[in-house]
Amino acid sequence: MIVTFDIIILVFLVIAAIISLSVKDLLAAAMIFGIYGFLICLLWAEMGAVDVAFTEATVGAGVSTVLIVATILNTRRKSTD
Amino acid sequence: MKAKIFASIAVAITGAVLLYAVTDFPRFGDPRSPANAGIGGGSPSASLYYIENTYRDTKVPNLVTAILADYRGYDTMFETVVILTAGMSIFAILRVLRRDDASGAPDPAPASSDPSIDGDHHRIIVGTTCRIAAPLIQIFALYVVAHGHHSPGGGFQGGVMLGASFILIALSGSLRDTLVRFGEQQYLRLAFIGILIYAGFGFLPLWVGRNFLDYGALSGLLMTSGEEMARSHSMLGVEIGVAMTVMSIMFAIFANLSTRGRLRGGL
Amino acid sequence: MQPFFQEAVIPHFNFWIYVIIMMVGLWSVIAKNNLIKKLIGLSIFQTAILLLYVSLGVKEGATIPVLDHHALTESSPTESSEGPGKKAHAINPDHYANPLPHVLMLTAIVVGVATLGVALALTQMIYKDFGTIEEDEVLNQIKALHDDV
Amino acid sequence: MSDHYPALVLLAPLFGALVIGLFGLRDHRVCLPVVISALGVSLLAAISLVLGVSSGGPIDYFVAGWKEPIGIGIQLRADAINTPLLVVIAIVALLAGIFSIRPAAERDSEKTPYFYVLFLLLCVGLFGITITADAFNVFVLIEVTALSSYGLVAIGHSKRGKVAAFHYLIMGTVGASFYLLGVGYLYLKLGSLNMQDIHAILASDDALADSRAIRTAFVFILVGIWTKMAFFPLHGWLPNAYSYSPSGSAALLAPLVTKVSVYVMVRMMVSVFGLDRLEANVEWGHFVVWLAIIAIAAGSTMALAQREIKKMLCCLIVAEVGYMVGGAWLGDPQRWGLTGTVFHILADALMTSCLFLAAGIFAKWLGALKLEDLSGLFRKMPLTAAGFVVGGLAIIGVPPTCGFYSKFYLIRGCIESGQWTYVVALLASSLVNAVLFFRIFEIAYFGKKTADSHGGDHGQDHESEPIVRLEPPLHTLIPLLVAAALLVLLGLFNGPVVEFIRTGLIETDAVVSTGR
Repeated sequence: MIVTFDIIILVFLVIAAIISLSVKDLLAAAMIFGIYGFLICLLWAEMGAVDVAFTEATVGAGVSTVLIVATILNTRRKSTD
Repeated sequence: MKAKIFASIAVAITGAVLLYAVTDFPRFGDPRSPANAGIGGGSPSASLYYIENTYRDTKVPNLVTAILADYRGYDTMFETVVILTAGMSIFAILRVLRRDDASGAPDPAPASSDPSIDGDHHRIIVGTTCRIAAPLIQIFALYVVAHGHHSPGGGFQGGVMLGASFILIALSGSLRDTLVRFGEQQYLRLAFIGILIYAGFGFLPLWVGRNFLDYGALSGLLMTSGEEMARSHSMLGVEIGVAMTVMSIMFAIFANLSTRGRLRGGL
Repeated sequence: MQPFFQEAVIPHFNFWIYVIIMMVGLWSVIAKNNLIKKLIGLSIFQTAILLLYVSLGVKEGATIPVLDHHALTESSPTESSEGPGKKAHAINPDHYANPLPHVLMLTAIVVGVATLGVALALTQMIYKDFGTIEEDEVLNQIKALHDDV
Repeated sequence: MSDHYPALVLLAPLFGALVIGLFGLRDHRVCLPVVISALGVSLLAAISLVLGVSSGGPIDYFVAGWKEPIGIGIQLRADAINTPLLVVIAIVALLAGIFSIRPAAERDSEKTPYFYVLFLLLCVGLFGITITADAFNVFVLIEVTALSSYGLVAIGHSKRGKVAAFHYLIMGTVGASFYLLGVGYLYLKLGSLNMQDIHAILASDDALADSRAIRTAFVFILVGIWTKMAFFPLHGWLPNAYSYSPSGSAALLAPLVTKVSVYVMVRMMVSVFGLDRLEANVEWGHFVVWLAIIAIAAGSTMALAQREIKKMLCCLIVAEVGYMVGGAWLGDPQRWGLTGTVFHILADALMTSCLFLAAGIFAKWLGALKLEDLSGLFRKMPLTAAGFVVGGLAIIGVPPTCGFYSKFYLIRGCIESGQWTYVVALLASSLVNAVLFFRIFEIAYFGKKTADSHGGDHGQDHESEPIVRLEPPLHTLIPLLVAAALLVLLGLFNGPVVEFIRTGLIETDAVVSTGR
């Protein structure tokens, strides 16, 4: 565990979460959600939870984003909020 | 607007309660905190027991794999069942079976289809690259499943990667070609067989009078040198079951979501 | 303010951030109108709980919870001759992160993606039936449906 | 095999689901025999557990044999509180399974196997939640239950069912996450996930048990479980989710899912936090009982306003959840309130099952969705009507049925703890139930087809409308009649059941409180 690294990632994490929830373009929101997933994966790795990081990288950042994108392409891309 | 005010109030209350509790927490990173070292006195905490005795009990150096597949294997079995349940739920909700197709009202067309993204000339490069990458991903995924005892990895990670390799092929080329090779009947069957492997490994010890999931009882069947090695080998078997289910369901979820349950066309 | 930070915030930094992320997620689950936005909020809400669990398993100066092969090979002879009591001293628990929260969170991640998949399937069906994924429009249509009957 | 009943109870439906998945997805005829045999095995195992517990006390089962030190493996525990519930779950699921063989997915029968796979997985989850003694395991199984119920709610073609399922999903996930958060706080302060272990630590250390983190943990676990059981301010998802789901799903979900959540709350109170601890904080108990009174009032009021049968029954569930939560928190020293709650869980599961089976028959064979559509029910379907009447009488609380006795024990608990407002709420709500159901009975018995034909019901019968017997086929009728018969039987034999539960409760409390 490296404290500075920890704090930097945590701050980015909050920023990524807020941006992904506030952009109006859903595809962009999904992509930033993917970034959020990768950041949190880094955070797990940094905290020593390598197995969780591995799972997060494949599930959280990979498959979740693909599923959201698949749904957006089948519905609509614009959001009112 | 009403929802926003309500949300702000709910969030404020919840956050206040959570922060009220946070000040009572042990220091971040404290090796002597109750979660890490137990409450002191009485029996040792589970966490310490795992770190000290896992290798003796199971001969598996990766503690997470050992706990996941053996000590708390019951949880993991239901975790796999959760995946299966999700797959079945998505089928129940989304899958369009045969004759319904014509009778239903026409769908509203996806509003976001953007013709400029499409274009076959992109597909050649992307498709070829993905076709080359897919087998490598699959080999690595198998390695992750098999090597989960000694390094990070295991059934879930490997299974998701295997599923992702099929998703990649489907994304780069066409879903139809992927479904020809890995069809609906096959992946559904694999998903159920995966859980059957897990539950089967759990069920076998019952015949020799041991408890459910007690892999130590399988040392005779697996012809291993002792109960520890039987646990180690059974964990591998269990992880393979998990990987099969996770792979199939991940691909099934993608295939259904990307085609609105029709398994035709694709993104 | 200074002592408050030193006593309440700095030692629990991860926990403060987890509360913030969780509240961001919860707020958007309740307040957002778009169904997919709600689901992204829900996923963020769930990862905040993972952050809590993983944070409480961290030990200062500890490594990942995979046992060191050298330590194991050196200690294995003593184990066979002198029994498990001796072995307990060969591995120092302070050197390895607490593996139990990691195991629990692997389960929670998988549960999260399963829930997300089902929710996205429902979203597609709602779009098919109502032609929109904005919650207020869906509710208005339902109201109109109800008034007709 | 006899030692393995705690595991067999839920393994049987799991293997059943796998068999349907492997052999039954193309062939519907496999489904029903598999469902019946799987749940039959569960029922037998559950009955054996009841017998075992009544003769030899609680049965512990250590999965994978990890017994010592406590808490490294996962423990299953069958005791007097959960074994009767296991039996009731098996019975209700069996009835719903037989009932839904055709209505399962009316319009596309290709989905029937998927329905049954989800059905059995839901049963696995419910059995698992009931029998486990590990706080985290409860979360995993709650999610198995939840994900299968989202599928079961949305499997039909109702447009509103999809929206209802989406709301259910959001609420359910937030509720389960709150539960997980609470368990995380417990783990953080105590380092254990095993319920007995947690209880022993809390009982031995008062300062720790009163610390802020533990209190917060308890609050979050409660709020999470309340969301799952649709306790009043958090009930929003329930009425739509259950009334727009297919009849077969509703007959399984409505009786069981909320009741099992109530059971989780009771389990948390009895075997995790300990009743003494709760009694030490009397003001919490009073607060929750007041919430329960509000829930009962709100549920009854909403039920009065409904014109649709299923919606009305759903609102009654909200009121019934209020009974159970209130009863559990009465805190009388003789444990009558808690006993009444546990007994009411059983009784209410059967009552709701009976009523929803009847509502399913009305919807399927009469096309009746509103109260007015039931006119002439007694002439068209005398047997179905009889079953429905028994269910209605039970929920009102008329003596030979079990509804009367559960309310009797709840009220006894109130009197001993002096919570008179709760007694008033209980009685007023019973009165509302009576009004509701006698209104339905009136419509069903004297119901007139047209509003202006006053007088001469008999004349109308003979002249304008020939009596058509529309009694539904046996596979739907039998479950209803069995449920009705069980309501009466459970009422007649309430004595031993209540005694079994109450001694179990007092023993659990006494054994665990003496420390580790």
